[in-house]
Amino acid sequence: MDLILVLGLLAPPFVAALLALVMRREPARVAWFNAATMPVSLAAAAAIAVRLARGGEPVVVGEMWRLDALSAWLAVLVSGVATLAAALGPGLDREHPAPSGEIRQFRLYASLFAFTMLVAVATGNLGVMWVAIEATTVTSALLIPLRRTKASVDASWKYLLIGSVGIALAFTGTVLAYVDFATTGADINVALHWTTLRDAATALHPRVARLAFVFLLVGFGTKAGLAPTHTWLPDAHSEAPSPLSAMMSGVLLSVALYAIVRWKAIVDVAAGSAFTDSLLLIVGIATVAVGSLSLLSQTHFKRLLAFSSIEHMGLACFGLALGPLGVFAALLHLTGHALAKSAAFLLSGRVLERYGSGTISGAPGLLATAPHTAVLFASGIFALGGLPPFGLFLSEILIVKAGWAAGHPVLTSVVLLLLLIAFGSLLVQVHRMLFGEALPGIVRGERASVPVILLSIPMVLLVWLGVSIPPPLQNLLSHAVLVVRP
Amino acid sequence: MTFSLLFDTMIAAFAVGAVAAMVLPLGALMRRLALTAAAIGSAAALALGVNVLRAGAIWTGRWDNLLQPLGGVSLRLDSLGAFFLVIVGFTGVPASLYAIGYLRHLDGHLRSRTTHAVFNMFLASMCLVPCADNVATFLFAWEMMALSSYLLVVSDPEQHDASSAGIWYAAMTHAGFLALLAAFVILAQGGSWEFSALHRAGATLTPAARGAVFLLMAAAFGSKAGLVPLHVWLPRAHPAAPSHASALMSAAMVNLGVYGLARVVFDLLPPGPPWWGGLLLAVGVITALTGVLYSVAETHLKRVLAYSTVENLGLVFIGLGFALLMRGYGYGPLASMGLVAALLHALNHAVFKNLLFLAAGSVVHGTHGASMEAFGGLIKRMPMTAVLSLVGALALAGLPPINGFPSEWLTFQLLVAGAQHTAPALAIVLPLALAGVALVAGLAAVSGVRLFGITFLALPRSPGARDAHESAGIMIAAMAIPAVTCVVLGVAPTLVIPQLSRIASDLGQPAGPLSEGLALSVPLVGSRLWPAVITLLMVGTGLAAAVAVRLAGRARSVRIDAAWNCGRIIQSPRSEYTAAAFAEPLKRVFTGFYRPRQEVTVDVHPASRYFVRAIRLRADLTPWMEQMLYEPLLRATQAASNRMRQIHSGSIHFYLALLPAALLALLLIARWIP
Amino acid sequence: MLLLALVVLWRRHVTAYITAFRTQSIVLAFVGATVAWYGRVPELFLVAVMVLVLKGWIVPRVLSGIETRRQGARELHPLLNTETSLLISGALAVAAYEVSRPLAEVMSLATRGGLPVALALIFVSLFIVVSRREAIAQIVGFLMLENGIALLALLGAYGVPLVVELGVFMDVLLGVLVMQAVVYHIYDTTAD
Amino acid sequence: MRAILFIAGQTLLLAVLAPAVIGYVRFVKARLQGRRGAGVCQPYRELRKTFGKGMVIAESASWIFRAAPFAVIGATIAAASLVPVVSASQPADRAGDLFVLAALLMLGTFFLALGGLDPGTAFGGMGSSREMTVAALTEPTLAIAVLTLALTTGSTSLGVIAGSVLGTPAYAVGPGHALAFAAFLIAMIAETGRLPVDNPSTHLELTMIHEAMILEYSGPYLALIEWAAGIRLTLLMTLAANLFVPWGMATSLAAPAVAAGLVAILVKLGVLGLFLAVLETRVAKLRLFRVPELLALSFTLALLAAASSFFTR
Repeated sequence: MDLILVLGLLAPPFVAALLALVMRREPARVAWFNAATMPVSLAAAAAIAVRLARGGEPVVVGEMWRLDALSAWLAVLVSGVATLAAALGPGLDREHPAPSGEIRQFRLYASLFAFTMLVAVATGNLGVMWVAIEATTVTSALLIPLRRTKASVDASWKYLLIGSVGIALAFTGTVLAYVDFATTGADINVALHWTTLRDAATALHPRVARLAFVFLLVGFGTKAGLAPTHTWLPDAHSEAPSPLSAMMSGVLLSVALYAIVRWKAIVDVAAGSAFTDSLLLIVGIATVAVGSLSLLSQTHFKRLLAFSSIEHMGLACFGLALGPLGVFAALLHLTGHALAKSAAFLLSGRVLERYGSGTISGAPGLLATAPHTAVLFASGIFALGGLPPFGLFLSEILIVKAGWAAGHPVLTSVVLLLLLIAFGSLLVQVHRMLFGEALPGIVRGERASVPVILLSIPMVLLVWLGVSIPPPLQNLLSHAVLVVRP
Repeated sequence: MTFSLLFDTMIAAFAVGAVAAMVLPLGALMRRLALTAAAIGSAAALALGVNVLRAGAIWTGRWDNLLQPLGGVSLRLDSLGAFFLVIVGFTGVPASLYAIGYLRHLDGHLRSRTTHAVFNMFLASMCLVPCADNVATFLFAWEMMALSSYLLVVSDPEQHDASSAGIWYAAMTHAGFLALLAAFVILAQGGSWEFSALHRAGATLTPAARGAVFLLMAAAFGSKAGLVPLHVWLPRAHPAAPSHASALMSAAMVNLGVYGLARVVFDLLPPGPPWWGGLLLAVGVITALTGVLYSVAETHLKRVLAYSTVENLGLVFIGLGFALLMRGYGYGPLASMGLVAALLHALNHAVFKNLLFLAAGSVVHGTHGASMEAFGGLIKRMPMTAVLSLVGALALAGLPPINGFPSEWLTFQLLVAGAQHTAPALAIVLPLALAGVALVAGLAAVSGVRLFGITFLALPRSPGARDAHESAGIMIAAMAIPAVTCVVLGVAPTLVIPQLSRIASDLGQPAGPLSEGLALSVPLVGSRLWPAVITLLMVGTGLAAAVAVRLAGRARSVRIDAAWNCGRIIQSPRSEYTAAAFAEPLKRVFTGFYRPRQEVTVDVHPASRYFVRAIRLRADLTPWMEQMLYEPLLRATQAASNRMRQIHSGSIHFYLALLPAALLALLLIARWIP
Repeated sequence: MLLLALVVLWRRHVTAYITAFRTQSIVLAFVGATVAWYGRVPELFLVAVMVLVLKGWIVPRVLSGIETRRQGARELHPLLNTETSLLISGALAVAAYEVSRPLAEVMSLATRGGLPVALALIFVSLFIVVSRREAIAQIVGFLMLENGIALLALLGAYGVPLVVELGVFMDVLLGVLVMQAVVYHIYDTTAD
Repeated sequence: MRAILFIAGQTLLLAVLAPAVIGYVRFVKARLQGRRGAGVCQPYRELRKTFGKGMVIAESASWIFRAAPFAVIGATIAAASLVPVVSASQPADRAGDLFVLAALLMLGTFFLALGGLDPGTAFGGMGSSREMTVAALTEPTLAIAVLTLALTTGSTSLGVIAGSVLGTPAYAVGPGHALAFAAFLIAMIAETGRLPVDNPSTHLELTMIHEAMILEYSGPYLALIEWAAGIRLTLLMTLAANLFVPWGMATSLAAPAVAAGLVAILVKLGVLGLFLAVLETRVAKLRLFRVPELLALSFTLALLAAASSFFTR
């Protein structure tokens, strides 16, 4: 049973990638196949999640695969966003057909990208998790310069180099922890299994564990877009084709954060949670500051969204350091962020199509030209700004509450201030796009086509999340919290 | 239980309205259904509030399956909440009915969907705010209210300044929300977020923390109620919204700020030090003066009304602040008097401001103009609107026999009684407040004359005004509801006094009787107001005089002829007094406040500079509050943001260098952490 | 191996970079072999061979491929002059020793003396990546970083589990190939 | 029933007395200026004449223009009914106090101003604007004066004030009382548009306030307005007299006392009228924008009064 579930989770993107390799002739078919099969892996993830939400045993297949509540939750997010991206990626839209080369490349790398992320989530082996996350860099970097512009190539190079070096540091951390574990003289071959490590964590040496965690935090933090090593993110996310940006911003960052959380759980046991928490607090605040302060002066709307991702990652990181309630809030926050941000990026792709310009000043009067897109985009921005009835409203309140409860009133007040700045900046920027006179020659009017309907799904889910969290999700998250903070 | 039934009806009606607006085909049917639903919902809210008030009961309800992580939705309607629910419901009914006629021009537009749906959402959230019984519910309803009203503000693309107004509004209201959140978090001290629990938690709070909570709450609710200097969004946002929405924002929403603060300081928090009241009182006086001074000088019709809202909320807060002050010094009866005065004025203001904004909507609708300078002579084209506006203008001027007067009178009595019955140290400050209120009353009268006279009397000053048209019947009918109420409450304010006294005693301020029969009476200063008698006397004399003139005048000739205009043959509207001209003397008197800026450009004939072709005068007021308080903040943020932008230079080497830098830095930090 | 890294800092010539990296990888393979011999860890031989093949032969060829593709002077222009770079790397080495102290304390293996060297290598190659302007030099730096980590693993715990090791190799290979591709893109886009 | 009759009588008295007071002031003024001047009863004749005359109504005027005079007279009479004229025991206290009276006067001004705006002539607007400005700026003075009285006598009801001052004459000589009296007089002058605030006998357009406002009125309407203005003056003078120096007022509704009170009020009005006349012959009209300074002065006086009455409390 478990095997089927894991297969169902991992196979669709992998097969799609293979098809894209072999069926070079008709990429459109591949696209259809990809879009049609991704829901399967979503369904598998959902099945796993439901089972774990009911308090069931983790899904384990051999030494390699192990999904507990935390992984299941993230698997759902990853497969869900991947499904959305696959459905809206190039090759399906008859109105704006894309060159077949692009379609092939996109389907190949995007599927691989999704696959590697799912592997990183589904594996129980921290070494393999590292390998998979490193692989996400490789697979996504090639897709960024889908249309070869100087900017996109540079962005991809930055992403590749910084990402790889950073992730290498993470590997250093992994090795350090592993070395430390080896010194305890346990069975080395299962050493990097999360469960083993966690059980043996009490035997680890605190100082080494601390050392390792610093490396891990910087390393995976680079991928998670935490300050100050977030620098590759704005370029990469803004230059990438929108479906890819949606996946990167929506879930890749969460996957990297997930890696940090995994290790945190171990180091907490070894070196006490006070240490990890304070590091996360520092990094989180810095990240929120960088993200929210940058928003106002951005000139491209995709960069705007990218910096908002940074801000939200920082917020989640902040929440992770605030005890069980904070962790719950952070996970909820990441859920909402995945929905809102992926939708926003996909919508920004539509805006780009309509206006042919990525600048905010170049896309005024959106309400007049493309009402549906405009309304959805605005809802996405407001969701990201933390307004009800969207889910991020609840999670932000929870984070603030947790911050005070955890005894950090000053830091929390700083976060509140930064949240205000972020909201104001987003507001000003989105107003620049929604209102004003549309430039002459821009197509006016828009009908409620399939993409619009697809894109309104995440919004509906966000509202659902914000008004009444479905009990299964609540249980799942509570179990996930137990994984992080037993 | 009938309460629950009413509540469910209310929510259901709003939901139906919103859904109808979203799904029904565009057109008249959708408009009628959606807005009728809104009216029904408001009526239900009104009924619920009235029943709770009359029965003196408390209605509670829970929805545990909503907002679970924050402790579910819990509802509780006591007398205070019911009173404000009544205000919302009572202003909601006319606004909804009015909108049926007012928004006809939206039929077929896509945005009519959002406009009608959001309007229902707005009403629903406003009805939920006074019912909320825990922080989660309150914050959710509060922010929904903010969001929906913001959407209404920006809903009209023809309004060119709607966008900036929306930004001001949303940014400030979000700031208020965050302050609110912080205050609640401090108050809860990590405990439960039920109001009952907060009530208990408040007792264990340190005085400093209490002060912090109070200040945060005062800032948050005060900004919603338009307290100076947090009022700057109000005169921008209220006029930008479509009139049926501004009527609700100015009449209902701002009062929910009053509700919030009253709930906190009289219910959740334990009695605080007197400086709380002192602060509110001072701010209230300043607010009232600022508001009335701007409303006298402003020429944009709806902005005049918005500033008058600021003024009246200032008066309400004078009552609240006075009550707090007196409670702080232990003068129980005075405190309850203050509370009653505040609530009464809140109600009165809600009613007449509702009327005035709807009337302003008709004027704007009928003339397609927004500035009072472009109106004039409308009384002949829009007779009904004119009559109703006259009632509103009298109320706004705080004159008998309309409802603006009794609450103002009570406020006067309040301050006199306070000055008389308290220790000199405290009493010495009250005369200043009294003088302030008196000046406010006087200037309000000027504002009332100006509002009605310049808009409706004399000759039309623009083509739009020349062929203005009267509004549809349903709009007139809708406006008639608050208009009649204005008169009723003006003649018999005592109808509501007992309820208000009970609210005061429910809030721990048992009140002495403030009414005898149909007369307000303040035993503390042995003064009474019996509006019915005075009205009777006035009307009687007036009618008698009219009859006398009629009888005596049968033989007399009445000639209709051109007005004497200092020898000019034809009378042209150009020689009329305009809104700006009317305010000129006051502008001169209060130059220090207005800081007027003028530039005169004289366009002379090329041949000789003695032949003047045209003289242009541009005059406006310096918005010094914005310049002093807000622009520095905005500049600072912008600067920080630009700095950030420079940091992200794009140099890969710098980016890479950050990696080892971060690593070493964290390693260092890691050493310090125990 | 640290010396080889320093060599890279000192030399200016691309081919020198590549040879330095090649020799470094060979030395790494050799170290791996010795550790395998003394530590009685058979699968390390396999790893050593893979290192030899992959990093000692394939990757350098890819690099020279990039090199030949790249127009312009053979000279490389570091951001900092040689002296400062050497000094900084010295400082980094010291930092590495300082950092690795807790590690050395808890270690019981005979090879623990090498750990600081490994960390130093990591830091220095990090510095190379930062301080070199040309893409190829940065790649070399990155690869040396990988070497350093591998060394750390070797000396610290006689290598990480095989499956992880394989994954790492795959990533390195893919990474280099992708880097190559992107660098070609860069050359293309900058050419026109 | 008796109370109602009494109030009616008092009000009627004020109303009937009003033209005489105007005439008296004019007469004294004329004498002081060395003219013979018209008799005290001249205003009655004028009123009758204007009442009989035909009307010219501006074609641009609306029903407001026609309604305003009746509103004005209604409000003024209502205000007059609150004033204790001959007796300190004032049944009308049950209906309203000094604030109500001020509000009613303001109501009259309100409609007068509307009537001035209605025809749409330049002067009407000018007059309305200025009249309203002055009225608005007078309010604080009145309020503080009322407060002072309330502080000393413990109530804002006119009868009570008069009564308690009557009861304890010490109040009347207190510094607060005197200052308040001065302030009240200035406010009264401003409210009734006498010199130096406004010149009731000017018809030079640019200096007019009140006259400019009613420029368009003629015939019965004009008569009503003039009459209302007279009542306004009289009632304010009566107020000044009876609140600050209530001696001679009756304390009951008994006939002899009332008669005495009647005599007393006539005397007091005579004195006040004399003062007014003297003042108007001595001072020249202020520039409009100097008027606020005068009002500021009166306001300061009132504040001082209030403050000092705290310490004498």
